[in-house]
Amino acid sequence: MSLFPKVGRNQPGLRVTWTLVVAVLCFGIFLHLIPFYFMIVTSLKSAPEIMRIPPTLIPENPTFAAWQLVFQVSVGSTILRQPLSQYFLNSCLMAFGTLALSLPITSFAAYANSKLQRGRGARWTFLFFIGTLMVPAAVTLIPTFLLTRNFPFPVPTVPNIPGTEIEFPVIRTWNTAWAVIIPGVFSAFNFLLFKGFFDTIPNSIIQAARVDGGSEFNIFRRIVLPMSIPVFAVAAYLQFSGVWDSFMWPLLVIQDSARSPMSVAIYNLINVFMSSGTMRPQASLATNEQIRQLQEAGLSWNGLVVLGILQTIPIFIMFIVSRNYLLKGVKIRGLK
Amino acid sequence: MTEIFVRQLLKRFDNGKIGVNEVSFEVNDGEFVALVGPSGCGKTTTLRLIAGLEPATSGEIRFGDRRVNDIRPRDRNVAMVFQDYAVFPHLTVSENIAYGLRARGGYTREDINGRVLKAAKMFRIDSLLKRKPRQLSGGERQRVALARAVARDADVYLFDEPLSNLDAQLRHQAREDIMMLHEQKRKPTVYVTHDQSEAMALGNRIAVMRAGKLEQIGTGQDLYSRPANLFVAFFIGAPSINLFDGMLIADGTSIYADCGVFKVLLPGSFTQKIGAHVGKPIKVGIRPEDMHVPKQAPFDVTEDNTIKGILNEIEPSATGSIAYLSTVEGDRDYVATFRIRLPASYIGKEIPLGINMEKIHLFDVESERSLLYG
Amino acid sequence: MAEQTLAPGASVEESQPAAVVEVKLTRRSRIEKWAFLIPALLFQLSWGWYPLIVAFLLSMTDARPRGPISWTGFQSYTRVWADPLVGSAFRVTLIYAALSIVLTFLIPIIVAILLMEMKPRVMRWMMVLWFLPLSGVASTIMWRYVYNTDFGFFQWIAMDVLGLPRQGFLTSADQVLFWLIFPGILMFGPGLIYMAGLQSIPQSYYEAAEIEGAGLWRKIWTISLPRLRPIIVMMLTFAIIGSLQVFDWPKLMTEGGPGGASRTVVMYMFDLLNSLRYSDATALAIFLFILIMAITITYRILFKEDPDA
Amino acid sequence: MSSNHAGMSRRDFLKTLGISGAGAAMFAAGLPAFASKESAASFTPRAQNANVTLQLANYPYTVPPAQAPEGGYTAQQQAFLAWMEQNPNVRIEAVEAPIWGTGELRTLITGGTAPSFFHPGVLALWTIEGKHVVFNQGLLADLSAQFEEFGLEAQFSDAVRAAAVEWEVGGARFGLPEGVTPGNGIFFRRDIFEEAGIEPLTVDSTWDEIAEKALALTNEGRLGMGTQWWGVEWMLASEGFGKAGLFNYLPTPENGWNWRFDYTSNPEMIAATERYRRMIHQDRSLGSNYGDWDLLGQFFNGTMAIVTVPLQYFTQTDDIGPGALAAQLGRPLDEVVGAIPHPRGSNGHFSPEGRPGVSVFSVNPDYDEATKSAAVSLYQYMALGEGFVTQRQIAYEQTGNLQRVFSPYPFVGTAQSIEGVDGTPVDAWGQQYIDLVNYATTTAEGYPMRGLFFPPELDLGPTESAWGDATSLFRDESGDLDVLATYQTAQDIRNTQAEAFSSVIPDDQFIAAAQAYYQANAEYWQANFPDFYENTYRPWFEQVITPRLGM
Repeated sequence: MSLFPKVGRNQPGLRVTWTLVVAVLCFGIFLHLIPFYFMIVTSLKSAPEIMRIPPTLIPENPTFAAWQLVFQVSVGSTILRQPLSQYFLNSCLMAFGTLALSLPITSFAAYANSKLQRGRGARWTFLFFIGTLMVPAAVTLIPTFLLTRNFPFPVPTVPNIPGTEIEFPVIRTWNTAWAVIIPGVFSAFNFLLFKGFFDTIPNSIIQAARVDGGSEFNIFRRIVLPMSIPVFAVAAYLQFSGVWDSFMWPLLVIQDSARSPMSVAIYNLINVFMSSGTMRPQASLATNEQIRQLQEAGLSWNGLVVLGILQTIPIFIMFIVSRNYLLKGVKIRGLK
Repeated sequence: MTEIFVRQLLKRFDNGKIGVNEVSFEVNDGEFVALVGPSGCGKTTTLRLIAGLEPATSGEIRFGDRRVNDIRPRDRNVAMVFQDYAVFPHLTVSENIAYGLRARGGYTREDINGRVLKAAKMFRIDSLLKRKPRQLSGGERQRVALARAVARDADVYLFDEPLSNLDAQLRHQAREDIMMLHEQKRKPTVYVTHDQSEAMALGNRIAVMRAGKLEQIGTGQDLYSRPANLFVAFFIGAPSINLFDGMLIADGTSIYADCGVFKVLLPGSFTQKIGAHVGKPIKVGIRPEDMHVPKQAPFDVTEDNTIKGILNEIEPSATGSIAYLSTVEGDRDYVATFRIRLPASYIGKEIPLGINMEKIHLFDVESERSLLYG
Repeated sequence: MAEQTLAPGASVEESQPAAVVEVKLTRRSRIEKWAFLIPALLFQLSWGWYPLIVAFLLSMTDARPRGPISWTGFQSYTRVWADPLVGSAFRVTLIYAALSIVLTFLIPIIVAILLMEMKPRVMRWMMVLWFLPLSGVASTIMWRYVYNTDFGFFQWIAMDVLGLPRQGFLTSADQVLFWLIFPGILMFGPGLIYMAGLQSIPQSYYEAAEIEGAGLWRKIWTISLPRLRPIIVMMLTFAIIGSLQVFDWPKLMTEGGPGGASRTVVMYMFDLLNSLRYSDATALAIFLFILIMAITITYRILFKEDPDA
Repeated sequence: MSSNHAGMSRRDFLKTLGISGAGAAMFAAGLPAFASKESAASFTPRAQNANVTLQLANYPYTVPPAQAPEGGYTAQQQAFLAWMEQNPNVRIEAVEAPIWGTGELRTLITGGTAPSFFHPGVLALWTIEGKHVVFNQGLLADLSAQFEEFGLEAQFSDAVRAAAVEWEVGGARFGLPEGVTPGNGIFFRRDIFEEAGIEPLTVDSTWDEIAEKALALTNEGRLGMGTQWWGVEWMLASEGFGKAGLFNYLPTPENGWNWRFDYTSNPEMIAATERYRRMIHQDRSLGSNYGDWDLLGQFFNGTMAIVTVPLQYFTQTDDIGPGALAAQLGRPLDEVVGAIPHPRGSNGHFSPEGRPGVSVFSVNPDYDEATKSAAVSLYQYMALGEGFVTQRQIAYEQTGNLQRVFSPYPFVGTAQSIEGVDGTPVDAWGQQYIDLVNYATTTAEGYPMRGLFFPPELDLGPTESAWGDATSLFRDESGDLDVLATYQTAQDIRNTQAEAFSSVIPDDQFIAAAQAYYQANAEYWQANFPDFYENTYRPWFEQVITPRLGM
């Protein structure tokens, strides 16, 4: 509401520009929604219609066959060994478990860095917290994997305490939801988000509370927290979608199918389907049994798209839920 | 030659509230009109309607012959100083001043530099041209805003409470700066403030607004001595006018205002205007400066123009003193100002004060209109 | 005076921390400060920096997936340095980064600026529609289907609608990077962050600019963008870092082809890992890390922090 | 897949076989007698070890769920259940493990969390040399003791035993053969050929002929031929070329890494590549961005007349494989689907891709002997022993379809027919396919694989990336492309990369191995393809190899 004056809108120049802006925005929405539309439409097509050229923009015979198929395949088959609901619950456990630990810990640190630390100490702490954003995740993949096995030893087997036959005590998170949750507890980007927000809270408010004799924790809980709901909502949304959508990492650290998240289940399914064309000759001999099962079930792009939609829905819901906070919660003012 | 004509201006906001209600006035070429009123009275909205920052719901705004209702702000060629100055923090002082010149184009580089320097000199910020607003004090920022307004030749100048963010000392200087700007440009100017003394000091004429309505417009003297209604009477003048509830009663050809604790005889010249109101309740307004110690009064003090009260407190003022009194019966407080200093020994004593009946104000209780000037 | 703190411009300008008188932290507060910091410090140390140090140490050895490890110093670094494919992977990565920043960075900013012009109700709806998220898994499925050179949607548009010759999309060495980035253009990235930033710009700046005679473009150029600058600088930093580390997307979409035209550094790092060359892969990652550091630092020097922000 | 009726009767069948409950042991003792004609196969020891755990990641066998799925357990799952009852000490866990991604599997092994079974090829870039390197690095369990314990060697069919060298390094065994493939080759639609009046393909067809026929078969709704995204490899291999083909991989003992690459000095290689490109980009008779499964699907639909596939798909795929196609068209299999190994090259070279192969899987290297034994016991039961037989019997009982019984075929074990099944592989798959298998085993069998002659390295050497880049360009780049220059680039890159490696094999050992390797080549070519030997191999050997080896 600021670029266009409120008065004089019916002057031809402004009117044309305004129409143009609205048109551009609507066109962008149109473009953005194409993939969504395409997914929904594809999920309602029958298998032969999917490969048709030219592609049909509206399904000729809309059918929920693919949806039914996905839910059938997902019950008691060897491809998806658990019911879809089990994977869904696992995903929820991981996502909300991460949030439950990460939001307090990250926001505490950001608060301390923003309001309790001063000068050089604050600067170094800040760099310590955000420095890892520059590291490609691929570099630390293997060491981190080893650490889920025997923290703090980045080796597969734990050494003995010197002079004894007893192994060093270690923390094992591998093959539990903790292996997904723990490495994500501190989120550098959320730290920035929180710090940006806390920086905008006037120091005088904190000072006043301090004069009143509240402990720092009480100040945080009674004064800062209620003011910061929006930034918590934003951080929660970002982290939720990150954890929900990650598959590489849970794929590696969760071996028990009963503990696998939905993303892994879906990724496996897609991978089995797609890799029928991307493996070397000998590999296709080996994976054949799996593919056979899928093909017999009639799974094609329509079924995959259904899975994609299922995977998107929770992120989508989180977005809708937190949409009103999104604009209020981001107060980040650069890498200060 | 430009004048601002405002006719039947109405502004209804999206939420249905009426911000400006059928306001009409005009500002002549070279005239400085101050728009006053309590906060939320619609004065800033009126200004923004004139600037074109808000669209009018109905009515008409004309600059000279030009109807500007549907013309966007930048084409109205107005200059405006904002309450928060709206000095762009990422631009230097000189860039800020030159902003309008650059935006409008048609100026050579030398021309721009010359105008910037001239405007900056005028407001004594020529040494700060390279600085960013962050490095300036509030007063300096305000002068940057003024310089920006003066650098360009606008047809109309608008000020939106430009002094409200300054402390008292700076305000006086700033008023002079604004006057200087006006003297130089001599364009119709609308100045919004909630401070009536500021309005009095600056405006050729003052428009008083309340709840979206224009209550009265006139010179400061007009509004002070001939307020059209209770609100204007009360709003203009410090300390405020003293008000008493009373009745108009007739005794033969004489008409009295009977307020219970005192009863005054109204001058015969009023009869024509108030005759119809006899027997009805009224409010009697007496300005503090129109009450005099009997000895000093420039008129005869009699039973028919005296109010008696106990002096509670004396406060010295720049021009004399302010006395806070209350009536003996009924305990009604009132204020009087004197050009002399009253000795403190009067405190607690009952003193009579003579009322200058020529300057008394009478208001209808229902309509609040002045019976004499409404 | 109550209005003073309400004036938007003034409050932003005057809430500089330096202006606030500092109440000294009590001893208890100091303990509490550390109580606030320590959990995050520990997590960041053990799961953020520690694996990185391990990785760095690995790069100085002849580490293989199993078996004894011995120190080899910088041997891995020299081997990786001499590998011709490393150079081309860096070239692809830099082009990818540049292209993706050129193509995808500006649009969300413009969109955010324009969206803010809409009426609040309309804006909220448009915002939801513009920034509707799509899961990564889902978009992989979607785009592989759309780009299919036989029955894909785009091939149909290219050949039947636009009458173009048969297109290669992801199979054309010249086009592959563009088509990899294209979905990113449609997702509009971090527009919400810019919208949040735009929100905090006092309305009076725009009004003053309008009155001073500024048009649409000048307002964007002299107010919106300068006021967004810190956010833009930060987001650009992340965009640069992120696009230099790009891996998943091209890996899932093209496997690096055709002819290595979309093989990024991290993808080549995985090629090395798949050849069971741990230390080489890590050494390559360290090179990338150094490059990212160098670019980021140069960039931070060029775009100094703006104290007027 | 099955009806209630089938579910019921399967249960009854199991009961009669006595697999469930107390009769299992009795049955197990009796079964091997008719499962195999050779007495060695009757040796079926248990995993006697106490309390070990196996983790199966859906491969090579699917773990039967605790509750019978809708439609009942599959034949394989029923056999698995029987084994579990016989081995109560072995706990079976079904795990999710990404065993088909090289990076993921490698990470799992590094972390000590690999499942029981996985395919060594995933780690080893699918070459014999690679598998040896991987074993050398300790990523695969040494199963020598279990081979001994279970007497596996004797239970393999001749074809499998002949290929034993593929899963051993210096006498140590690391692989369990799971399937025999007659090699890679070509399926073609005889009915479409007939309709178009084109002579069917034979084992003597050359790539040039195939290209010609593919063009003739191409029309509006049909591609003459389809091949995988690595399809160029088939054509190159037929001429003795490839990323490490006979003529492209030159021994260079004086360097740190003993091999150098040569992609540029053979005009035939350029010609074969250009033919491939011509078919794709000019004739538009070849599609080359498909996976195996896409190819089979298009073949089934008749939208491709010729496809290159692993030949075991002939017997391995039920629903869209040749068997199903013939059934759908209501014609005998021999009239609908033709199958040949990859054609010989224009220089007379026989494609090593057409050589029969044995697919093996490996065992988690962290397992102790007891766990390894349990794993091998399961394998032995399922692939060679009574489980193998019952699976097929159940399948036969369920469907009455011989193709289900002999799927996949050939078998790994010695048994070539199944007791209780009325029929032979020929009945199931037709004489043509059996001839093909015979051709592969007789003619192609002896192709000297380089990996079998050289001691294993510790490193895999240069990545394949540069080669992959070149071939993906050939496939995808539809404009002008200088094939020779592209090869030159790949060659330069790979040779530069090779400079950075060193070998763990002493030079004298390497030279000895190389001499043996080229000697074996000479013998093989002389015996089977004398023209090729005289015209191509011998001159090349004398000009290129002899000086390099200092012979």
